Amino acid sequence: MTGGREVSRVAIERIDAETCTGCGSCVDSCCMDVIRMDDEGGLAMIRYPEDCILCHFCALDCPVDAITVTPEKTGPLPLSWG
Amino acid sequence: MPQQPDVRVIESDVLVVGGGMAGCFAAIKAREAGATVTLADKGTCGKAGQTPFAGGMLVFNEAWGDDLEAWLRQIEVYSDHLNRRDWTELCFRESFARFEDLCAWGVEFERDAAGQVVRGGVPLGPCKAVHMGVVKPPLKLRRQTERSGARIVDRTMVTGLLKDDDGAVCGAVGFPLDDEDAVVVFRAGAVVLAAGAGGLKVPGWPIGDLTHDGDAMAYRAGATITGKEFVDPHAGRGDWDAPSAFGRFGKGGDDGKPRFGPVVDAAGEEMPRTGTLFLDLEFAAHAGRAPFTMKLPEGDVPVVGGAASGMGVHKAEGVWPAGHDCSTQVPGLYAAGDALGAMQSGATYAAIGQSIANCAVTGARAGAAAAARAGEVRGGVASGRPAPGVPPAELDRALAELLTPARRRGGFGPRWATQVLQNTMLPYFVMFVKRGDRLQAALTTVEFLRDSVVPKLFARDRHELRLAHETRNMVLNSEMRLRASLFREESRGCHYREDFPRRDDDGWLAWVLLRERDGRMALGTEPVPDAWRPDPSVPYEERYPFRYPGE
Amino acid sequence: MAIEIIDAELCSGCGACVEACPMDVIRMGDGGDVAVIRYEADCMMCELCVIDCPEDAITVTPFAVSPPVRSWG
Amino acid sequence: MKEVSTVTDVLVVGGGMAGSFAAIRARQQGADVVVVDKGHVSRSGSTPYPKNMMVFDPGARGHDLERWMGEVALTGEYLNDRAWTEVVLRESRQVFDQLVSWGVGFRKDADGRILRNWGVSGGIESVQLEADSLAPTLRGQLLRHGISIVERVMLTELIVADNRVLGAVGVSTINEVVHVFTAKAVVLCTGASSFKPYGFPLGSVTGDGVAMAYRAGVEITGKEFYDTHATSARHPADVRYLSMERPSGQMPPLGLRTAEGETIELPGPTTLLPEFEAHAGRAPLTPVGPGPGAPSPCDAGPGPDAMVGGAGLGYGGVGEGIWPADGHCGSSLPGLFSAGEACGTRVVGARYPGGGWGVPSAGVTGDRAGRGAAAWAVGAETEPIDGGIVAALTASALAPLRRNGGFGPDWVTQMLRNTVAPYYVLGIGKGDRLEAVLTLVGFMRDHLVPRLMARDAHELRKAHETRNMVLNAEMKLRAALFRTESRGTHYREDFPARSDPDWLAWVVLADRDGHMTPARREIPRDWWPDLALPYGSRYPLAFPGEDRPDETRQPLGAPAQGDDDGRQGGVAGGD
Repeated sequence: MTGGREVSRVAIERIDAETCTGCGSCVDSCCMDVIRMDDEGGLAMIRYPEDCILCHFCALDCPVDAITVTPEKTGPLPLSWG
Repeated sequence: MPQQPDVRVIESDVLVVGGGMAGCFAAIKAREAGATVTLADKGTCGKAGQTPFAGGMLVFNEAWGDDLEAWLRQIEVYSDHLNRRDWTELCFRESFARFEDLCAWGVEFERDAAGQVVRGGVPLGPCKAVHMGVVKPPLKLRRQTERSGARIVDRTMVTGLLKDDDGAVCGAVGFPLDDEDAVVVFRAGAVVLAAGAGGLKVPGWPIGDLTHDGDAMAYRAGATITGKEFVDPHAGRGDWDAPSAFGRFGKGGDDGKPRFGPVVDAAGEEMPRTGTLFLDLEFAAHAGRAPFTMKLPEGDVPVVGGAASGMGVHKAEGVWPAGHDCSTQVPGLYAAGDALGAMQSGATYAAIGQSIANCAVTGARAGAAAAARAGEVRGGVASGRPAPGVPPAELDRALAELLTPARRRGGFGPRWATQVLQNTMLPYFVMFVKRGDRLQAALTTVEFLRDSVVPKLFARDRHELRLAHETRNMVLNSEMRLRASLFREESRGCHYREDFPRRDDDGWLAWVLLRERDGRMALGTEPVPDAWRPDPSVPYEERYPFRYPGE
Repeated sequence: MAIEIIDAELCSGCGACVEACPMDVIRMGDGGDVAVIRYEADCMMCELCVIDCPEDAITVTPFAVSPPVRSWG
Repeated sequence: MKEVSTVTDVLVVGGGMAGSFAAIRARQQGADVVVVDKGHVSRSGSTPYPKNMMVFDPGARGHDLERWMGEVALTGEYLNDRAWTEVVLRESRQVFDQLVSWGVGFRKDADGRILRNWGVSGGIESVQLEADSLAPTLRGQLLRHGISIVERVMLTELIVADNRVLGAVGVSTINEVVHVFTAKAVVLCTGASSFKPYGFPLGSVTGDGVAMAYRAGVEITGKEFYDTHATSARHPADVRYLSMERPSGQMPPLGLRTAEGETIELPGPTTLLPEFEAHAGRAPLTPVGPGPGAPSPCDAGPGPDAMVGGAGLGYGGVGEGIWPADGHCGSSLPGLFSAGEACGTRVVGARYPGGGWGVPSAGVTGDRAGRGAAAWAVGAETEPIDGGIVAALTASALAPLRRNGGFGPDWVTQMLRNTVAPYYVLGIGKGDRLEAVLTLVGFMRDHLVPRLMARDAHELRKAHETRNMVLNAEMKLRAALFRTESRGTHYREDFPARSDPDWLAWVVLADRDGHMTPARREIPRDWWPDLALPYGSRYPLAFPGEDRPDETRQPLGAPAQGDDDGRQGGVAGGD
């Protein structure tokens, strides 16, 4: 389990807070509920990066090109339990 | 990849495989006995294996007031009466001499202001360890090995043993990592396997280079293996991607030592810390009490299991000794350290520092015995006479085995095969909380890997060739673990079967022995001698202080 | 992740890290003057390279990831 | 805990192609309709991804029904339900016309003619969808037809009483709210199943509807067949180059080069040939074509990436799912309908023929299920639901959230994925390995699933998905064990050939006294192949050790008939 990291290194990598207008289209775009609106700033944030399935719809739908998705995705390390 | 490799021959009385504590002791003591010695390590001698990470050494010394019977009792009780008393005692008795050796070679031990060696231990009994710190001691060992006149061959992986027409070991084959064309034929009158234990390359636990290479080579050469049903349940940090309780290097305390705190379950209930290693977290996880958290001064740290997956209990798995000289059932073959299954500890790890002390003791014994053996076969050590000849067919077989993955143009990548093996073996419900049907299921997969994947492993370069051989050895070791676990139809120490959830002294005060017979893995038992068995009139709870679920 | 960087500016090419790595992750670069991360996937995060590097040129993080599970590979 | 209650005539679960058609048709019949989706309609499921659509058009295109039927029977290895195949063929043009009228974009050449592909099996022709036109258009149509859409709600269980569906219970995926739907009819349009492969954009498709139906006692079919999608070794998680036209317009490979340098033609998009080659030790496999030197979009360096397997991990394709009891996609449970990839029409049989069957099948079954559900709802009363039943279903829906400790859904999913992903489990099966994996999946079902925990609503969704995936894994394993032959994309090393006529039968799975029990459904005798024909003629695709395919057949990708306007070589990806 890789949760709890502030910046994702793979798959959905970054939503540029400078560029994001807070329109919420990426939240709608994501069938995996990876992106949520930030309660305070009203901007989109990557909340559950481990669930990104690389469909790229968030980046495609973003009107201001604020989202970076890389083609790389890695798995969690095998753990005994979790 | 040329079809005919550049064959380099290295000849000596004794070949030592592995350059950690056991291997260096073996090399130095063999040299002291007059033998010519070659030490091969797939990494760099002094920097590879587990020795750089082992800081404590259990030293018994009657002059310090140590009570042998009390020390033995601790090991017996906390080994669930499955240690070999002869070896435990022998290693206690010789530990002080090895400690003195290390002092003489410049290894520094922690001392108090008065210059007295500081000793510590876990409060299970009287056994105590001295502290030599980490990382630096093996470099002193390397220096002493060099000084002894042994030839060190670094970055060279040994893949298989060579046997003469009489079935005695007469050398080994290997290859250097840094030369894409070369192979090495080691000719020797005796071989000491000091290649350590092994794991399944779980990232973050620094035994990724240990893959039971020694056990695997010995098994393939016909030796008997023991202790494979006992597992190492080390936990690790869950806030790092990779579990590692070895947070010593900058990530632990300021003093460089690992820090531990109490561990609580999901409901906040504190977990017991039973002995040095027990399956408490696994039992609780199985019962649905995960996640676990370690309370540390700097904050809560999530705790996960299986950090050292694939590893057994130190000094309780490996090649079953034929005698106290660390000889094996195969003439000319010796084993030492974690590769020697002398059962100095038993079904759990019974005292901190036992491992490194026993590496020193068994390394020294194996080195001396191997030198003597080499002397016999070569008519006197360092006689200058050629080593016994390697039968050409044997050499061809061993080199073909070595080169098979490099000669294939395709097949399965070793990293994928390793990942699949990890996936099969790592879940707690396979090798930690065991049950017959699940063990059998995992064994079916491991047999498939053995039969259909391992023969098709391929390597694009010498680095991958090493990985391919390591994968092959890990698959073999996994088969051993699963078969031994299925065979032992009871629970004992760090072997727990849901379907046989208690110790069974009538049936299982015995060691499980594995060896190859007609191409198959055959299992048998060696009973614990009557004199060493616990008194059956003592209640179960007193014989066995560690509780299984439901007890 | 795991072994991340060998800083080519700082690396003196001494080869200590190549010796130190039990996993053969690090090799000398083709020019022979700096060490390079050759087999990143095999890093086990033991940090022995970091300890042995006289120039503090190596960064290892306690994070590693595994490749996605594949059907074969 | 907040509870939201909704009453409607027809509840459509899933807002993709099938769900949209079902909802709109039911609405047009006068029913009140609610569509519920665990994601966002137009962005969840597999509807965003198809690029081809089979359209049978005997009038304008001169297509020949018997020939097309013959092609499907041959690639589907006689395991297609010919009645459903014919229905989908005949009604595909209406679906196409409907999509055109709604404004869905189809690719055209410079002269304005719609581009067409040919499936690899010869004469079957398809049109090409514009990227990302279908799903958003469907969403617009749902809204235009006055249909209520409830999003970010995952249904967990059907409400069943007196052998009738009365609605469904679900949970919000974003906050702790329980949703109770009372409906006269429920149409499950929840798509196929997968084990959340990394990157293959099917992570939201976890067989939820099929799982709910199974738990309600309904029969499931088609689970033994394997999805063979492969991906790039360099970026295994990014399978756009095989599954989507975006971003580069790349077509999938036509062939493979083995490690030994041999080139193998792929006789279709879904064959086990890559698995067979890997199993024989001839991987890495490199994709070849469609044109010489065609780069992979993932490939920045020289030469194409190697191809690795398991991209669509656990995915089931067109025609597996809930056994349809009638021509309106009803089920053995009154009031329950299914459509699209949740509906087990077996329209293409044991192997996917390529050429875009997903879209027309979903349209046709959605249309029929919508009509059937509306007709059922008109004749039915809204039944009051026993509060005790709802309370029990609600409690079990929320159980992972209430648990103080246990197993995280990500970890259980990982265990499941690790266990079933290797090619030698579901791809190249063998009795002992299937049994072994079934033992482990049984442990997950009995020990891990009951201890799944969720820290928030997001994880609650995942916990339920994991539960459904574990059930799907058990279905796939049991069906694969039961079918003791090889056929299409079901291969058993221990039964390596087709077995006619023993296995001219479908496998159905149903819960019998708490145990998943497989059974056979015989294929009507007049749908059988001519058993007097030699085996190789009946089955042109050879399994390992069998003779080479019949060389007289059409070469790859060539049209059997029709003109050449806008012809695109190659085969469809995942659609």
